[in-house]
Formats: sequence, C-alpha cells, structure tokens
Amino acid sequence: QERGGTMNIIVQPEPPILVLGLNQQGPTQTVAGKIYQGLLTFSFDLKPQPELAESWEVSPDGKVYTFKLVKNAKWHDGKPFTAHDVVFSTSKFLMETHPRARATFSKCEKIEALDDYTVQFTLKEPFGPFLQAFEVSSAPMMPKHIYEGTDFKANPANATPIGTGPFKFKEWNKGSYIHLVRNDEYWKAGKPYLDDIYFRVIPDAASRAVAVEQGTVQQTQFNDIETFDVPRLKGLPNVEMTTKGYEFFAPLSWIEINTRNKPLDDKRFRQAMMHAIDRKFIRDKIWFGLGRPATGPVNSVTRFHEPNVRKYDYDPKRAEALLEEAGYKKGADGTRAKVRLLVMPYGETWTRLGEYVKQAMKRVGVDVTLETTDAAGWVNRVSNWDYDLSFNFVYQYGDPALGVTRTYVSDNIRKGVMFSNTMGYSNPEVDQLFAQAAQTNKDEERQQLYSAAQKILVEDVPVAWLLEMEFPTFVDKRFKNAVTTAIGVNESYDSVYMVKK
Amino acid sequence: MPRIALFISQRLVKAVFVILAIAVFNFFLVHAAPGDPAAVMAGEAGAADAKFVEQLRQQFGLDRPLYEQLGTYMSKVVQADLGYSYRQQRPVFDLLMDRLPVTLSLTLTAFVLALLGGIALGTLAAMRAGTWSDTAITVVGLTAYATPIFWIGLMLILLFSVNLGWLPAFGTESIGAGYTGWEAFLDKAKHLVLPVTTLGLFYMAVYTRLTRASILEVRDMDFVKTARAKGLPEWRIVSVHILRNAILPVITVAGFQAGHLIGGSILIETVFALPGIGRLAFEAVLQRDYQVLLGIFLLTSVVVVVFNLLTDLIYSLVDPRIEVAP
Amino acid sequence: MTAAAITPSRKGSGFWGAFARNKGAVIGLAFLTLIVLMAAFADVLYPDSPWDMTAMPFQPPLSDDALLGSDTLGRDIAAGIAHGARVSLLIGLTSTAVAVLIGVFLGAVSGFYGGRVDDLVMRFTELFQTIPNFVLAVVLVAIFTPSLTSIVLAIAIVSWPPLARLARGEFMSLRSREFVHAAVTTGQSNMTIIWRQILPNSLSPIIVSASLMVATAILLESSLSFLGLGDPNLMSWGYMVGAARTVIRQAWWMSFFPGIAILLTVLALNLVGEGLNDALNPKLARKGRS
Amino acid sequence: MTETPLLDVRNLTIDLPRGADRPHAVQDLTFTLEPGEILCVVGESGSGKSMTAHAVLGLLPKAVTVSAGEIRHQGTNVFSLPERDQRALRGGRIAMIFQEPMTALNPLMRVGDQIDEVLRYHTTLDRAARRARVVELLASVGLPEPDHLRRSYPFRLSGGQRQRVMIAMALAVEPDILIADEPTTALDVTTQKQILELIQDIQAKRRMGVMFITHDFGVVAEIAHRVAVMQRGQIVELGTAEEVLNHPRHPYTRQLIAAVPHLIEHREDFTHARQPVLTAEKVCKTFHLGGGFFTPGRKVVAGDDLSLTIHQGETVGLVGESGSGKSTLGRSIVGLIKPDSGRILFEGVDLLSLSRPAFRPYRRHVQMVFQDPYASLNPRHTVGDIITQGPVAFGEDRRKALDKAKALLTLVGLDASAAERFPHEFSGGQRQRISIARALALEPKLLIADEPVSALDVSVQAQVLDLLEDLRHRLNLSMLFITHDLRIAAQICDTIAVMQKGRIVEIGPAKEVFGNPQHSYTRTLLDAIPGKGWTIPEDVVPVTRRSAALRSSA
Ligand SMILES: Nc1ncnc2c1ncn2[C@@H]1O[C@H](COP(=O)(O)OP(=O)(O)OP(=O)(O)O)[C@@H](O)[C@H]1O
Ligand SMILES: Nc1ncnc2c1ncn2[C@@H]1O[C@H](COP(=O)(O)OP(=O)(O)OP(=O)(O)O)[C@@H](O)[C@H]1O
Ligand SMILES: [Mg+2]
Ligand SMILES: [Mg+2]
Repeated sequence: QERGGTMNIIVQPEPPILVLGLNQQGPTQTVAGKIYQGLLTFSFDLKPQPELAESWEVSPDGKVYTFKLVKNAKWHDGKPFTAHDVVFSTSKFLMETHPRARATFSKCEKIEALDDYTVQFTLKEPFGPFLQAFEVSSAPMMPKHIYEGTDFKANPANATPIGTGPFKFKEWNKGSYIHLVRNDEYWKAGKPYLDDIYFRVIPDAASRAVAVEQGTVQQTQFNDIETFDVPRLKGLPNVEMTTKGYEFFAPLSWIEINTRNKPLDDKRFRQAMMHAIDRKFIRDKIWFGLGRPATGPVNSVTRFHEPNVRKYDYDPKRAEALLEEAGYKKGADGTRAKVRLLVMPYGETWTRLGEYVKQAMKRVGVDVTLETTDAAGWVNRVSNWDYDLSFNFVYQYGDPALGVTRTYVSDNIRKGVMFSNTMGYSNPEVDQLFAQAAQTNKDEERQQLYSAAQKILVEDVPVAWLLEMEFPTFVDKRFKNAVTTAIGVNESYDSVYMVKK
Repeated sequence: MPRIALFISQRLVKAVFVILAIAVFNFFLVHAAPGDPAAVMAGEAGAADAKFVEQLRQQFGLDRPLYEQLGTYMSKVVQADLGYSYRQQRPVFDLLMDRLPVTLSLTLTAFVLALLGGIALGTLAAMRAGTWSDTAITVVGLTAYATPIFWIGLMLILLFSVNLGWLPAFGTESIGAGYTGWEAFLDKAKHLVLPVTTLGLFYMAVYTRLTRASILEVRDMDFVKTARAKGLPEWRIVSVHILRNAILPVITVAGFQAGHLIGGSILIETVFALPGIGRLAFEAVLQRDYQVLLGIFLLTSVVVVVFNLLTDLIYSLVDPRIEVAP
Repeated sequence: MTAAAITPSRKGSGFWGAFARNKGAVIGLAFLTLIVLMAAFADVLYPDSPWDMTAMPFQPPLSDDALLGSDTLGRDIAAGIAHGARVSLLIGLTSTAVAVLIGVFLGAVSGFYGGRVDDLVMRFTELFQTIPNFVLAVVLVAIFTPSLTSIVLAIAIVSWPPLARLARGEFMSLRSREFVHAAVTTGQSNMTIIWRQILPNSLSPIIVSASLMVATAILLESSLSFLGLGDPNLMSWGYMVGAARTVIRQAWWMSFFPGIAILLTVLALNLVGEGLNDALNPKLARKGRS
Repeated sequence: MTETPLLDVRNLTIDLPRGADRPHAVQDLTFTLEPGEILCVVGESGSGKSMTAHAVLGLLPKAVTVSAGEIRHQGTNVFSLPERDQRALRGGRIAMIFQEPMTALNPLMRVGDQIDEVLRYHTTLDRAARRARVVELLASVGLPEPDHLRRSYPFRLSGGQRQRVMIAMALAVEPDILIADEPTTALDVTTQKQILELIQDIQAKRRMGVMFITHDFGVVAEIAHRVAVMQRGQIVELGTAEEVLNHPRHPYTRQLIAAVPHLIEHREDFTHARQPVLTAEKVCKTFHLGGGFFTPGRKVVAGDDLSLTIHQGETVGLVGESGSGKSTLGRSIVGLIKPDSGRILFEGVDLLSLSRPAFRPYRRHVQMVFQDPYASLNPRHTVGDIITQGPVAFGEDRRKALDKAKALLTLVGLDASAAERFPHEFSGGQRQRISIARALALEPKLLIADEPVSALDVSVQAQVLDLLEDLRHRLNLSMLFITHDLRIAAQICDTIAVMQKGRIVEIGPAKEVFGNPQHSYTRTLLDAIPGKGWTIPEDVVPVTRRSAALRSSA
C-alpha cells in the first residue's frame, strides 16, 4: 500500500454542482463522496461503521442517539470539524435543501452539541432506521463557518466545495473532467494513497466502453456501462467487475401501474401482467445477466426481506386465464385490452424493456402502445398520474421504512410529487403495518410487520416488480479497495491504492 | 468605404429584428413543452417532496405568469444577458463560452476543409466532365451525401480507433497526460481528426456537387469563349475566368450552411463525446433547461446571421455587380 | 431564361428519353422500385411483426433463423429492414408532402402578389432559416413527444423554407412571363392564373427538389431516431442504427445493414432526383453532360 | 490573285453529334479571305455561320468535330499546328468579336485587365507598357476617359461601350484577321451605326481581313466587299457585294432579299375623319428601383406626359430606342401597368379610374400580341385551350369557343387541327400566328402589338406582318404597333409616334415623319438605318406587293 497514482473515473451524467448538501443526484454522490463525509458508513450487510463518528450509543427506548466524533478532522480550508458543524448540517442546512434528510431529521425533537466532539439527537418517537440516515449522501456534513447565515444555494463558495474528505476539489473543466487532489491534511494518518482523481465526462455509452477497454479510465459504476457491453468488458484482462457495493441503494425496478385507470384497477389484470412477463428473459437478455428477478417490494439485500410470498412464474397461459376470469375476452383482432406504456427516458435498456413488454403483453392479447418522452415530460406525467403504465426504479436505502414504505402507503398519494405513491394504491391494512414497523426499533417485531405487509402487497400487485437491479462496477486491476462498503463507489476512497508494476 | 458601412448598418438593423423575433418565437416554443426543469431535477434526485419542487420553481421563476417570464427574458436579452442555468448553477453565457471553443474548432475546421476540398474536387470533376475521374468524384460525393452522418462516425470509430487504434475515439484531449505547448496542440488536433472528417465529409460532398454544377454552367458562358478566343492558356481560363465566376453560388450556400453546421454538430458531438454547443443543446432539451436552450438558440441565430452578413460582404467583394444592395 | 426552359416534357418519349439517358437515374429508379416493392410486400415477406423476437439474440448474418442476423432481443434484422422501408418512405413522403404544401403555398402567395405580402412572408421564412434546421427539429420532436405525427410535422416545419423560396422565385419569374400577361389581358382571374397558368409551369423544379427532399427527410428521420427521438411503436432504419450503435463492436451487422439501407435509399432518391432534373429541366441537363 | 490569301478555307466539313437536327453543321465549305477585305457571311439562323467562325479559331464545342477539309492561315494549315501555336494564333493573329456584348466580357474583371490579358500572353511588354497600350486601345475605339474606363467593371458600361471594349481587345495585338459574329445584333440602330463605322474605319487603316457574320442585308449593303450566303451548312452563293445584292442568282438569296423590310413609302394615307377608339392623355409613369431602410433607390422615368390618339381602323406605330418607354405605354393601355397619372380613354371611358372588376368587361376590347412567340404561349396548354381561355373567362361556352378558335386558326393560316397540339410543336412564325388568334378570339376593337416580330427571322417576319396587315383590313381593327425597327414601322403604320426617354418627341402621319422629320432625334434614327443606299432589285418581288396580291386573291 504505497502512495501515489492517478485514477480516472467515469462520471455520467455530469453533476450540476458538487456541493452534496445541495444536490444528491447519483453522479454528484460519487464525486462529492470523496470530498464530503458522513458520520457513518455501512458494511455490505448494512451494519453501521464509523466514519466521522468514532462511536455511538442508542438509548434503550430508541429515542436518544449520541455520537462521539473524531477529534482531528479538519475542513479543507484548515478549520477544525466539530459537533457544531453536525448540528448546523442536520438542523439547518439539510433541513432546507435535502428532501430525504428533511424527512428524517424532522422526526427529531432536538439536536444538540454536548461538547465540541459529542452530538445528541433526541427523537419525538422511536424510528427504526434512524442510523441509516448518517451515511454520506443521506447526511453529508457541511461546514458551518462557510454557510451559516447565508443563502445556501447562492453561496459563492459552492463553486469550490469544502469538505472533510480525503480529496480536495482542484479544477472543473465543464463538459470534460473534474479534478480532485489528495488532501494532505486528511485526518486519517497516512491516507489517502492516491494523488489525483479525475472524473471524466463521457456522454456516449459506446465511447465509455471504449475508454474502459483502452484503459483510459480505471473505473465505471452504476449505469455507465450499458448492459450489453457488460459481458464483453467482463472478459477484459485489465479490469475486474463486481456488483457489490450497491447494497445500501438496493435498487428495485418495476412497471409502475396507474391503478386508477381501467383495466389496471383490476387486481387480476395486474396479476396477469406478472405472469405474462418473463423476468428471467429480461434479466438475461436485456440486462445481460445483471440482477435477480424480483419477488416483491423489498429487495433481498435490504433488511426485512420476506421470501415466502405468492410466486408469479412466467406463465402466459395462466395470465390468459386470469384475463378471461376478469372478463377481458379476446376481440376480433385477438386483442383483449389496450394500454399505454410511458417508457422511462433513462437510456437504451429501458427502451428495450419497453419493446419487450409490448411484445410480451401482445402474446396474451393486450395491446401496448409505447410512448416516449424526455425526463421532464416523464416526471411531469407520472407525478401527475397521466399514464397507464411506466417503468420506475427506486433505491431502498437499507431499510423498508426509508425506501419502500413511500411507494405503497396511502398518505403518500400526492399529486405532482415524483417517487410518491403515484400508482394511487391504497390499502389501510398496509398503511397500518408500515406505520407500526417504522416506530419500533426491535428488529424481530419489525420483521413480522414487514413480512405481513409484503405478503399483502405481493397478492395485490400495486406495481409489477421486475428486477432487483445490480450495477456493475468495473475497476482496473491495479487499483485495490475500491469497493469495500454498502455504498461502494460513493465511498471516500481514502483506502484505495494503486499497485505499481 | 461609407457604402459598406451603410450596408452593414442596414443589415445589422434587420438582423437585430430577426434575432429578437427568434427570441420570442423560441420562448414560446420552449415553454410549450410539458414538464419543467424543476420536475427533472426532482426526478433525478430520486426522492422529492412537494416543498422541494416548489422551492425549485420559485428559484427558477417558473411560478410567475408566462408573459411576465417573457418580459423578464426579453429585457435581459436586450442587455445581452442570457440568464442563469439553475440546473448547472452557472450563468448561461459562461456555459456557452465554455462550450463554444470545442464546437467552433470542430465546425470551422470541418467547414474550411470541406469548402476547400469541395471546390477543388468539384473543379476537377467539372473540368474533366465525363471522364472516369469525374465519375469517381461524383459517385463518392453522392455516397457521402447520402450516408447518415452518425453512421459514418460510428464506422470511422470502429475502423480507426477500435480496430486500428490509430486515433482517439472521443473527447477533446488526453486528460492527465500533462502535455504542453506543441504537444498539447498535436494531441488536440489528433482528437479532432475523426469528428472533423465525419462532419466535413458530408459538407465536402455538398460543395463538390455545387462547384461542379456551377462550373459546368459557367464553362459554356460567352465570356469563357472570349477568353479562349484570346488564346489564354487553359489553367488561366479555369482559375481566373471560370472558377471566380462559378464560386459565387458556392459561397452563398456555404455561408448559409456555416451557421447550420452547429445543427450537424449535435450528432457529431454525441457520437464523439465532445463537450460542445451541440451536445449542450441536446442535453438542455432533455433536461428542460430553458435558459440554456434559449441561449443556444440565440447564439446559433446570431452565428447564422453573422455568417450571412459575412457571405454578403465576401460576395460584394468578389462580385462588383452587387453594389452591396439590400 | 429562354423558351427551352419551359419546353414541356409531355411527350412520353422526350421525358423518358431524357431520363433514361442518365444511367445513374435508371439504376436509382430500379433500386427505388425494389425498395417500394419491399415496403409494399413487407407483410408477405415477413408476416410477423418486426418487433417479434423470433430468433436467438446476437445471431450473426446468414444464420438459420435470421438472414441478416438478429438484434439484441432476437428480432430479425431483415424483417426490420423490410418493415422499416415502410416507415422511412412513409415519413419521407408525408413530411415532404406537408413541406411542399406549406412551402408552395407561401412561396406562391409571396411571389405572385409581391410587395408587402412578399416582404412579410419572406421575413417569416428567414426566421425559420436562421434557426439551424436540425436543432429546431430536435427541439420540436422532444417538446411534442416523439410520434409519427410530431416527427412528420417537425421535418416538414424545418424543410419548407427552401421550397418556399424556390416557389417564390418561380412564381415571380413566371408572373412576368408573357403568357401570364396574356392571361391577364384576356380577363382571367388571379386564381385561374395561379392555378392554371403558373403552377403547372413551376412544377418541374418543385418536383425535382421535392424528390431530393424526400431523401433529406429520410436522413433527418434517421438522425432523430438515432438520438432516440423516433416513434417507439415504429420499426425504422434510423431506430435500428440508433439501437444497435451501442453494440456496434460485438454486432456490426445490427447497425451496418440498416445503415446501408438508408444509404442506398437516399442515394437512389438522389439519383432519381437528378434524373428528373435532367428530364424536366432540359436546359440544365444539357449543360450537365456535354 | 498571286499572293496567298490570309485565310483559305477548303472543303471544310464539320460534323454535329448524333441526335442533332442534321449530320453536318457545315458541309464542303470553300472560301478565302484577302487582306483588306470585308467578307460578309449571311444566312438564316442555324445555317452554320457561327460554326464556321469557331472552326477557324479552333473553338468548336467538344462534341462537334471537323471531319474533312482544312483551314489555312497564310498558307499554314491551322489544324496541323500544336496546341501552343494554335493558342498563339488565336488572339494573336486571328481575333474575334461576339454577338452579345452583355455576356462576352467577364463580369468580375475590370475591362482594362481583360484587355491586358491578351497583351500578357501575346507580347513581351512590361506592365507599364501594357497599361499604356490598353489606354491607347480604349481611346482608339472612341471610348471617353480611357484611363478611368480601364478600371471599370463591364456592368457599368452600356452595350455599345462594351462592344467597343471587345473590339479594343480584339485589336490589342494587331491581328490580321478579325472575325465578327453578329457584333451589332443586340445593339440599338444608332449604336450599331457607330460600331459598323468603327470596324470599317479600323479595317481600312490596318488592312485587316474581316469576316463579318450577320443576317441583316442592310448591314451587308453598308459594309460588305464580298458576300457569302449560307443555307443549311452550305454556301449557296458567293460573290462581290454588287453581284449578290443587286443580281442575286440563287433562289434562296432572292428569297432572303425579298423578305428584307424596306423603308418605302406608305401605300395609302389614312383619313382622320373616323372615330377615335383610344385616347391617352398625359400619361406618366416612373419606376422606383431598389431602395431599403436608408437608400432611396433609383428612379426611371418611363412615361412622361404621353398623349396619343388611335382612330378606328388606324395603325399607330410607336418607335424609339430600347428603354424609351414604348412597352410601358402599351402595357398601361391593356392594364398591366398602372400609370402614376393621366387618363386612358377607351370610347370615352377612363380605364384608369376603373376598379379591377369594373375594368374586366373592357379587357375583351383591347387585346395584346406579345414580342416573343415562345414565351407568350403557355407551354402546358393546348393551342385550343390557349385560344379559348379568354372567351371562357368571359362566360362563353367551351364548345362554342373551341369551334370559333378553329375558325380563327384557319383565318391566321393554320390548320384547324392545330387546336389539339401544344405550342412547342410549332415554328416561331406559327406560334406568333397562334398568339394573334388568341388576341382575336375576344373580337377586340384595338390590338396592341408589342414588337410582335422582332424575335423572328426576316422571312418569317414578313409573313407575320402580312398577316397582321391583312387582318386589320378585314376586321377593321385599330392597332398600336410598337417596334424599334423603323423599316417595319414605315411599312405598316399610318401614323408614327417617336419616343425618346419617356417622351413622345414627334408624332404625325407616317409619310411626313419619314419624309420630313422635324425632331433631331427622329433624324438620327432614320440616319442610322443600315443599307439605306441600297434598294431591293426590281426583279425580286418586294414583300408588300406580294402581300397585296395575297389579299386580293383571298
Ligand atoms: N454546341 C453545339 N452542339 C451541337 N450542335 C450545335 C451546337 N451549336 C450549334 N449547333 C448546331 O449547329 C448548326 C449550326 O449552328 P450555328 O451556330 O453555326 O448557326 P448560325 O448560322 O450561327 O445561327 P445564328 O444565326 O442563330 O447564330 C445548327 O444546326 C445548330 O443546331
Ligand atoms: N416593371 C418595371 N420595373 C422597373 N422598371 C421598369 C419596369 N418596366 C420597365 N422599366 C424601365 O422603364 C424604362 C422603359 O421601359 P420599356 O420596357 O417601356 O421600354 P421599351 O421602349 O419598351 O424598350 P425595349 O425596346 O427594350 O422593349 C426602362 O428603363 C426599363 O428599365
Ligand atoms: Mg450564330
Ligand atoms: Mg419593350
């Protein structure tokens, strides 16, 4: 483990800004994760690990969380990092700018610094996944001395982000690359090892693949490499592929179903869809082997997953039977029903998926008309419920209370809001189970409640789950320790090093 | 030359009106779309509550009535202020200026090469009309003209970067290589070879065809006969008498297209991953970045207008008959 | 402008004679006929939908179940090309037709009436010519969401200005021709003059540029599809190249064949257009050869 | 003749490419050109005059080849010379002037440079010497301010000036042969006269051999020493000017000469007792050209206080040089142009005060025959359509109109079956008959004829004029006849109005205007008519007499 080396990492799309507190898009997280840090990070099995907090305690009633901070951490401008920064970040900055953090920290009654290196959070009532909210993207620590009393979004310092992380912002050539350099005064002694990290913007998928092959870049993550390139790149001698490091996100994809519209309001129709679509085919031929067919609303790597639920095997006959039963008889042209499918504008793969679903549904007599739109149109239409079917995938952030509940509970049916319960699914029993499960911090109790909820949901099919998605991370074999935690490439990379030959 | 000054001021006044009209037209066009930048950002954030979207809308001024937004926009345009891109957190003008060098170096190089090559090939073909070299030039030109530009780009990448490994396939420079001076220039030039070739090929075909047709037309004119009757050598007849007269329609079309090269560069910049205006435009459409999109529209309109003006000027220099008439 | 320019080509032998003398045009016409036949009989050649996954994915050309190979989802490339011919021709023809309608109407009005009307129409045309074509097309399609209608309209909207200028020029010059003056002095109405006297005589250059415009429209459509702005329910060649570009290195055939199909069709249209030019505008034709 | 001729053309045959209207452009041509001689080559259009000239210079189009014969320049066979020497010959020893002064100069080059080019490639003079020579040349062809003119572009010069520049260019290195291919056809009579004098003058001074191509016998009579008459690629008659002009032997020559319009006295005087049909009073028209935001643009006065009366059965001739405003007046009368002021009274009604719909009924009474028989017929309509469109527009039944059209076609000397054919299937003269039939279809009272024969060959011209003359008598038409050819005007007009720069400078009975011109401009015009000294020989029947015979027999 020696010092030195430059790492080129693809970043795509180009982040709009690097201040993680202000923007939490995927690419921002990957880049800013090296600059900013959170109090905690997570092991692959989603157990909290120390980062800026060296230890923490939870009171027995689950309402008081106390964190001890590391003492030698410094901001990139040399100012010490203290408990006051934590309080400022969680009670002021993120409350204003970070929707996810706002949801979590508004559950706090008070947040206070007991001394310079101790912070205490007191909750109004117990909240099971509270610790999950301290990872770097969920609660990045922001420097109080720079932002206090300013308009956070308009602060000129946003152009030169200041964090506590192992790498400092150096230069941003828009449209081309972002250059980070080693933070020589990093609080972990002897770290980091790398001298420079370049994040390179390469918008064209084919070009990204070429970049990996030619060794111009040493790492790609998330969707950087289109699925069809994965098998080929996997075979390259100079890189290694892993799908680990996404456990915290645990994305789950599904067909979003507007249950207000006919014929989608009929449970049997939705069940028929589950039978009509071959999820193995999708995994193998569209995602080229990445991912696992989904069985229900909770990803199997997320906590409280319940495997024993109703199974929907690929079975067009069964699907047709269900459609018959629901009264959708074949018309003269062999069509039972017509629906529209608004394809998600996030790349080729989703377009292919749309084409597949169209053909698969046609086989059971349902005529699907594809509609495409840009990102704005998609968000606009889905959040305003102007669609029949669409695709979607969401991150689960390690705990059903953070990433699953929001999709299915009826008090999250909010017109105009994306990633809410846009399906319009409403089941009081499910609402009840999710509410109870969030308010306890006893794991067995939570497991029971979540299992019950999952069974009901799988029976009701509010969305047609497709895949527990996996993302491939390609890393040049010379670089070690890139993926070590459940947040994978969003880690600080303070322990990544290059093996020189 | 007061005549020229008069002419220019006349054209400028006209151009300003055209550009303002375009600004208004674009404003309504862009706002006719469903969805707004706030929605996109909410979508990309992966989670959004109503407050977040509301905040964004307010910040972008999207909560104001449309006419008010138009008023604000136009008053800014008049002051040459292109607005602020909230998505990119930068003034639109800065964004455009960042991207402009790439696009300009791509399009201008392609344009100049295409024009020179096209005129040379067109002349060659026309002067040897009917021979095999004419046929060859015509066939190749027609093929280049009929081939989708993005497809040529892909095939060139496949051949020269992937299979042969001679040239870089994307980007504008080798990052982190630390080149300076001459080396840096060479490196950039190398990155431009494939995109410029792809973009230039199509336009070269256009100019070749045009030059050829124009020369064939001029070749039979009376004054060429006069030149022959004077006993001038062939090269002088071609270069002084035929070419100079034949070049005028080529200049017109070329000037017209120079501005439109930016359109063509959307495809090129996408295929070759160049951070230029074209790609910025495409991204801005998909992300509903109104301010950027309007800025690009304005910029390209200005470029087109400037090029038309230049064409007219060149025309008036080459052709004494055009008394820089409006 | 002499009488030769307006000498009509009614005589069958004259038109076909002039057309047939251009070898390229004959080849182009033959090829175009083939493509039209392919489009017409696509349902007979490949009765299944081109979206059907009939083969194993990534089959190279000449494999058992896919003559030109299969794509990433196992769809037959050959079927896609046959059905894609329909879409390309449909979009090329309809958008050209719309552009011709807009362009000729505006150009005719502008050229015939002149003066203020002309000024107004020409300023309007200039507006459209100042915004780069392709940028405008991309924005239009993106904004009105990609569908057959929006693509056709977008292509038409960016293509009409040259036609308007052409029609204007024709109308202007024909308007001052003596046979038009003769029509005026014999008491014919403006409508009759536009319709019966001028339009038929301005048609041949319009037909020639329309035929070339079909080619341009097909290219435009393919470029839009390449950027992912095609109608998702239609199998078009541009879509095929666009969808296959990402796998170009594993499967060259997926983008190669549709690319060739576009190339050949556009080429054929251009050749036919030039042939038409030779046959319909004999003055230029003579210059083109000798 | 002992000395070798300057130019000796022997048995020259030039092949046309396949598909042309005949196999040879010229066939078995033999003639010579001596120093100090002007040889005029005449003949109808397409007879091969230009081809012969081009062959001498070695400038034949690519597809056209010399298949037999030889051309000797001072004894050496031109064809056997290498390309270099041929080039030296061209422009150096043999120079050429073309028909169209408008297009024969490079529009993008200063005229001085264009002359300079000749000197550069055919002499060893240095820059300054060349410049001096250019100035000298320009002066020698009678151009004013040669040093200034040298730096002008061709578009700034008038047609006559350009032709002078062409001549200066041709004379640059003192060639011994000058070939002039219809050098004055595109020019005004007055300018033509000057150019002809210039050529004669220079030729006499330098003892050049001049081959002068023309189809105008007036010009021939003016300048020729010897004359060669060509028909369909062959020389049918060759002899001294005296012989050919006054004692033509070949029937074709006789036919050509017979068709020459001639300044002759008008045969019958018009009596002014009849009713006026049309009166123009103080008609003014000014055209405004160009102009933009800041520039006012140019003004052209095409009509300035024009007054004129046409009586029933009268033919009024409107003559004057190009651009004097003749057509503007004609067009104003038929309502194609709206004058700025003045009145145009048709049978007492002021046409100019009428609205468009109110004007329409009068249209049928005033019809027009246009200059160009090719451009005035819609090529996409059948002749029947063309003739019936007018009556149909005035509500006549199509059937009936077509029957009438057929009758009209016979009247103008065509077959009734012509109605089914298209204009391009007819010759120029026949087309002009069709457009006359169209004008007559509405049974007009007044016919405006705007240079109806100027685009036609002389022999065809005579036929059409005969026809008009004949119809006028039969139908008792009034006519405004616009022309720039005074010989034609003299032949058929009762009254003559002479126009110059938008004004009518003289108006009166034809006899008086020609016999005793009052205005100096009229005198200049009359003076400029070429070949005045020559009268058509007695044994060749003059056109008018023939037409009178035709009329009485009909
Ligand atoms: N470039 C050419 N290619 C083929 N045939 C030609 C060409 N130019 C002229 N001809 C033909 O050659 C013949 C002689 O033409 P030429 O130009 O010598 O006639 P001309 O006597 O000069 O007539 P005009 O009085 O109209 O000038 C005509 O039949 C004409 O159609
Ligand atoms: N429509 C027009 N617009 C502008 N100027 C015109 C127009 N028509 C004629 N003129 C100008 O008016 C003047 C008189 O033209 P007109 O056609 O009446 O002359 P003309 O005597 O008939 O000449 P020509 O013998 O050449 O036919 C010319 O200088 C001409 O350029
Ligand atoms: Mg001639
Ligand atoms: Mg006239």
